[in-house]
Amino acid sequence: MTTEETVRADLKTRVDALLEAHDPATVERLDFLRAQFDAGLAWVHFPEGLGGLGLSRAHQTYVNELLAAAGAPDNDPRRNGIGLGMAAPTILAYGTEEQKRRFLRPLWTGEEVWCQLFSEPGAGSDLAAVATRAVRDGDTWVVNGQKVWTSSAHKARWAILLARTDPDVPKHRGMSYFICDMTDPGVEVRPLRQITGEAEFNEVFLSDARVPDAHRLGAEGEGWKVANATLMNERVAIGGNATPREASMIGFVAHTWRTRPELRRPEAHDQLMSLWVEAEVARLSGTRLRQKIAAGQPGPEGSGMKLTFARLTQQITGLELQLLGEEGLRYDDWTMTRPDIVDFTGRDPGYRYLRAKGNSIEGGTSEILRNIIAERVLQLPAEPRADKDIPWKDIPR
Amino acid sequence: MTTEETVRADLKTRVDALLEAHDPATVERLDFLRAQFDAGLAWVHFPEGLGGLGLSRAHQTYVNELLAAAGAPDNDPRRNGIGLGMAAPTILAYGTEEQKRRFLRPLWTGEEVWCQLFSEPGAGSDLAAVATRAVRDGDTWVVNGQKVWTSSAHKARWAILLARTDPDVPKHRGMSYFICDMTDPGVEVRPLRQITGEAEFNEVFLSDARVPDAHRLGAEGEGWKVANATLMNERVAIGGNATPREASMIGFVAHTWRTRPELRRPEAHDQLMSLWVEAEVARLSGTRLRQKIAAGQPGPEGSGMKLTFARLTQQITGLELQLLGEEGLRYDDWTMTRPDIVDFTGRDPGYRYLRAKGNSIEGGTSEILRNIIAERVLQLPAEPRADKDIPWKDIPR
Amino acid sequence: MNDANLLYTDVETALQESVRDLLTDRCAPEKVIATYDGDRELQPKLWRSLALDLGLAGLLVPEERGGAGASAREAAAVLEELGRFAAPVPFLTSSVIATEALLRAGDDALLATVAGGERTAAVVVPFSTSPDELRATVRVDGQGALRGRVTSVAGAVDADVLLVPVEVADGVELHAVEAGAARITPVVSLDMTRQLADVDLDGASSTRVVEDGGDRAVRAALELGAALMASEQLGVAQWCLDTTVGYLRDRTQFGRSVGGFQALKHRLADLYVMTESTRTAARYAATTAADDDPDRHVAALMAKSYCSDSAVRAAEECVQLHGGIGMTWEHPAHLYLKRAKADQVALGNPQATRRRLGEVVDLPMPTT
Amino acid sequence: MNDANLLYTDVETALQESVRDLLTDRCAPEKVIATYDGDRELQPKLWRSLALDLGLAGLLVPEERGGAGASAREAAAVLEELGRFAAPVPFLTSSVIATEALLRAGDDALLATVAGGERTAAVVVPFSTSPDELRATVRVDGQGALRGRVTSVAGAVDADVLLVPVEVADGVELHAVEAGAARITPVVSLDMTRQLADVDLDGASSTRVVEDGGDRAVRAALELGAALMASEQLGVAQWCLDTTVGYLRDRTQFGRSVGGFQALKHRLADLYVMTESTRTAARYAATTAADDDPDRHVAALMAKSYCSDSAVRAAEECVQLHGGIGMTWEHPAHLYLKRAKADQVALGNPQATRRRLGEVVDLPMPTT
Repeated sequence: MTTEETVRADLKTRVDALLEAHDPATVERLDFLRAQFDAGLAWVHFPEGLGGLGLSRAHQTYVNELLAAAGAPDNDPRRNGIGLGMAAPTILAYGTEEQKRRFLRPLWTGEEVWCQLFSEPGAGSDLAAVATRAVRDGDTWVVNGQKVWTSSAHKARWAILLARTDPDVPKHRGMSYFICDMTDPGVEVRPLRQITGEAEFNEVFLSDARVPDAHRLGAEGEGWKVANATLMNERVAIGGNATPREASMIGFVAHTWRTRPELRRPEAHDQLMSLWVEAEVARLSGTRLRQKIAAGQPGPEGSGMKLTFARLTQQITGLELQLLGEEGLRYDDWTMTRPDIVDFTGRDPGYRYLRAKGNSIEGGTSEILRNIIAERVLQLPAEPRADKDIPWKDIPR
Repeated sequence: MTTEETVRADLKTRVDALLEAHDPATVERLDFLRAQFDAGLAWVHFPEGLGGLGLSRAHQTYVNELLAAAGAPDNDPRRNGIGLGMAAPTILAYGTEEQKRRFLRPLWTGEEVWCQLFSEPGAGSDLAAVATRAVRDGDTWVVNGQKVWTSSAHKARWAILLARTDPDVPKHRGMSYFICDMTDPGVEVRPLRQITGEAEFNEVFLSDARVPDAHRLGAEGEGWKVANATLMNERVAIGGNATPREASMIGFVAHTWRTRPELRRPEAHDQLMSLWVEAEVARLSGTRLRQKIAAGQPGPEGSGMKLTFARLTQQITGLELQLLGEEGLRYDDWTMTRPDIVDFTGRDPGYRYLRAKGNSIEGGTSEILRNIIAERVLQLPAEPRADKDIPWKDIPR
Repeated sequence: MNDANLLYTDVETALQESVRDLLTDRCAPEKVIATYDGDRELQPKLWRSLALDLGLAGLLVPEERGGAGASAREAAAVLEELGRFAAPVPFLTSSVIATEALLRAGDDALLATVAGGERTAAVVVPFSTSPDELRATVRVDGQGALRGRVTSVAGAVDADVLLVPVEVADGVELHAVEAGAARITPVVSLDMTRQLADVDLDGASSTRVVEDGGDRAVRAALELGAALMASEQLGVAQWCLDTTVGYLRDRTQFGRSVGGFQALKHRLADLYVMTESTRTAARYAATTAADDDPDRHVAALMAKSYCSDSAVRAAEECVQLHGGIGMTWEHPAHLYLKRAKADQVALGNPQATRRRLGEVVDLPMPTT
Repeated sequence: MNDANLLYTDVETALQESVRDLLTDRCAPEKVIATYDGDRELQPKLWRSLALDLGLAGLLVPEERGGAGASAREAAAVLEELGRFAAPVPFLTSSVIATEALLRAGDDALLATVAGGERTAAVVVPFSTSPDELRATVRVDGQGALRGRVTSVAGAVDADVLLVPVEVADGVELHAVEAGAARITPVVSLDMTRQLADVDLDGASSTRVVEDGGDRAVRAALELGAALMASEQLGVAQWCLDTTVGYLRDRTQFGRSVGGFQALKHRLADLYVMTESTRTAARYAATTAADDDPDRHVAALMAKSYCSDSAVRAAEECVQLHGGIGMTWEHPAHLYLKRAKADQVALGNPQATRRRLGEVVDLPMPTT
């Protein structure tokens, strides 16, 4: 047998053992998930004892297939995207043994949902400008400040938190990274309503919130380094899977054009087709990017993909409203809701148009992405800046 | 009589006297022009004794009408645009009495054509970076350097020249402004061929060219101030006169569309009409700008007009080539020529397309114009720069 | 017309100032935002002040017919301010479009009540209708009552009287219907500051306002609406530019004013140039309409095309350049985005408008 | 096809390197610029090296028919390099378009001489012809000689043999004509690196290459030409991007590297993203052509549309961002501008191409 076959055989044995001991048909969902974690079959690329087996990430796909075939429950990863995608790898990389043991299991099972307390009203693109202060009081930190753009905050048990612990050193060096208890009385969550009417995100107000020093992740003053590791994991998520032609936003307009000939206008055709071509080229560029990664040539194209995706969704939804004419003047519902899961496409054309505006802001604005491409890919000089070497407290704000 | 009527009556008397003493039908052209200058009827807004009468600029139009009606020759102003538009007002503002008397009369009559030695290969948008050195040698200056983008250099008797006289002070303070004799043996003019095939401009190489200190315009070290006065006069020229609808570049495409139905394609119509609308809005914006100036509300819109003009000529000529299809693949002539007068439109569509590329570069690039609008109109902060307060010789190049 | 005055007269400037003062006072963004949650408390009082106190309801109506005797230029100046505040008032629908229809139709009695601000009127067509695509779908039944339903009508929610194009055997008549006689169902609209309504006219009794040429009157009204909406779009674009410039000048990131970053400066410079061009197009449409210049049709089509797209672009750049804050419900940017996008689609979208313009200026789209 | 390999194989990379080395050596920009002044000294030797020494003439021809047995992917890789140098050689016209016509027509004798590089061929249609708009205008007269004239033909200047679509009673035949038998008048062309010619065939004797379906063969040849010209356009765009980035990084103004000014950085970032998308479109067209994938027609249309416009944009930005120097004859930027603009118009302009694509993917333009 090849090594690969040996690994697969071993995984099969482990999965069979798990299924035998915990029949998905009868055992409680949460009990099954805990057992899966303890069997190292949660994320096999994590270390043994922490839900994994120290294998490569790709093997998890095989495990998932076996489990799905057996009717096993999954951990509903969309409900805890920040926890699984950002908090977990950061805890694994920077956490103490105690932190790993405490947090990773309930995170993975979804018993404890996580959120992220990074952005602030004054620290958007310039994340290193966070002003939320954490002041040491014995073996706890007292935290004050305001965070924004926090999804799932109202459901989260824990948050990863970036706060300023030393204002007397330059901005990048005076931050620390914490795990914050969202049930602390000093934490207040308010829904942050968007232009679509709904509140996907929250504002979080921290008023003398207390965080034990044992919940610090990484060394004091090393928060920027830890946060960057977190953000790297965010960017890895972009790219996604292969999708068929017209599976993206262009599919809605194409469907309208095909099924409603009364809305077709010759003067709109060239714009429709330009966007169709661009959407298809973008889709194929995703394929090419995945091929490059698979061939061991990872590149910086992810930033370019995101730029293109944002521009296209905006242009396409804008055209859609014009094509629809009268229907484009109507909207489905302005009622404020707090959706569990974001869906860019699930609602009506007006919603798609408005929601698409966020695509060029969230997860790195298009402007910041252009800077990144210019500086990292094209090796052009960085922006002149005056905030790098002077103490945080002396930077003009 | 109103003041205006009195002025007009007086001008009429003077013109009649000129015509009586110098019958255009019999007198030599140059003699007539010299007499016109001496009668103060050359540019009536100049002082008496220097070709003018100290009146307002608008009165010259009346004089020109009277002279044209009598069949008088004109000074063919297009042949000496730099002289009349830039050198003359600068000499008037900064010249000594002797300089004014020596240079203005033959300048106005066209006996002496002028050119401009400002731009250099390393000093394009950053004009204050001129590196051409002028070193004092008794009462003359010895000049060495290279100038570019000089129109009419091969026909010019004199040049206005910006050169560095003190490299030990910051860049804006170490330049002086001279009148350079283009027949000096140290001046070599080479045609500068453009992408259209022709050479509208020249390169000028200065090798120990000698300029008497008496030909310095303005104080030593004040060259930047004098040059800016010159450039202001260049910008005033933009705007021009009212033109009828479709008189600009869009007229060519519209004419093609109307007269050659076989080239019409529905898929090109929206782009054609978008450009038509933009061209017409730009034309009307010119009207509005002239109305503002007439109403005493001069604004910074000239920069915006130039930006729009450049973008539109480029887009329109680009569309024209596509509409023409096969014809768009042909060109009239690549032979190197040195045209007397620039004509953006006189040749074929390929020429128009290529020549239009210069519109966003010459007379201030579109990028510089955007900076100007952002900083002067919108009051946004200037670019950070490190070259303002250090000696010229220490600036990185 | 090369001699059309494209500047603002002192009278227009004074009028704008008085409108602006009133809106600054009574039309705070948070109240406008509240209209999206169904809170329409702001509107009636605000409209009464504008219509009666400032006398805007009858601005376009000659003095001898009960109005203020101003021209399309002054109405445009007012619309510019209304656009700048995304003000939720029926000036465009009642005092411009419905009023122009009544002026053309010649019903001076009804006109006088609308001009006096006592009654608010609306023309009952889908708001997306372009002047050259008007189709009357309402008919008169055997009993002399109306039959038909018109969807997505602007101004109907605020109207006391509805002006309905009615198809008859030999053309289109214009009928007046009391709002109470129709079933007016407000619609959840993309732009709630000009909320649309579906109007069901089945069984409604009506008065004939004009017998023959009702379509001509309504077309002229919609064309004037498009021509002057350009000034509203200018107001939207101007607010977006001013607000974005102010925000970026004040905001600091990376230790510098964000407004000092060159990529943003250049985009704002382009936005400024575009906004000034928008002003040209809007002023030209207003002036040629005021002068009944032969070029008014071309001017209206140009303005609808140019200003529709530029207002949307300004609003989209405004949201983008504000970053996250521009995506929030509390920040007023979304009011302008929604207004700009709805205006773009309303009264003929830009592409359809350019196609029509091609016919008018002898640059026709070829048949395929 | 989601599994089309869009990367470069090692073979393709090696091929590109050898082409690039040769062009670096023998195709200096100043020599290419000289072609605009009628100096065609460069071409014959350069083409001989590429065609014979590197064996590119028969790249697309199967080994058993006298060629190198490579696929459209390798030809695309070569074209990318030729685009990067704006190389004035007839690879596209002879080794792609004419060769594909001969492959489809089945004339193996003629094909072998072209594949071997002994003779250079050209299809006699205006270079602007899109595959779906082919019209044969040449006819056979009573004496069996050809009658007709075809203007703006690419590759004819370099050709030894001309492939002429000839209209006959029941269709289109493809005829071979010795270049010496036709009057070939070189045309002053926008892109002198692929100079066009007017071809007068009156009285020329010809050999019939294919009797029936000559139009199908030529259409397939033009489609492959468009699909692979996308890689040439990619090469153009890539040169423009690389050269501009390099220039701006090195140039200093206002005491700073010009490449550090954010407005320019952002434009270059956009250009980079666009160039990478151009690569995707070009590679996909080449791969589907190589695999004779059912999606090859869609891929060719997409590539022609996307890469045509992106190469022009890259070249225009290159000229603009170089400032004055980019406007000069001495700087090679203009070679790329002219090549990009001519390629855009050639083989079906982007708008016409998108209209055709709409028909293919069931998104038709409506009839008006």
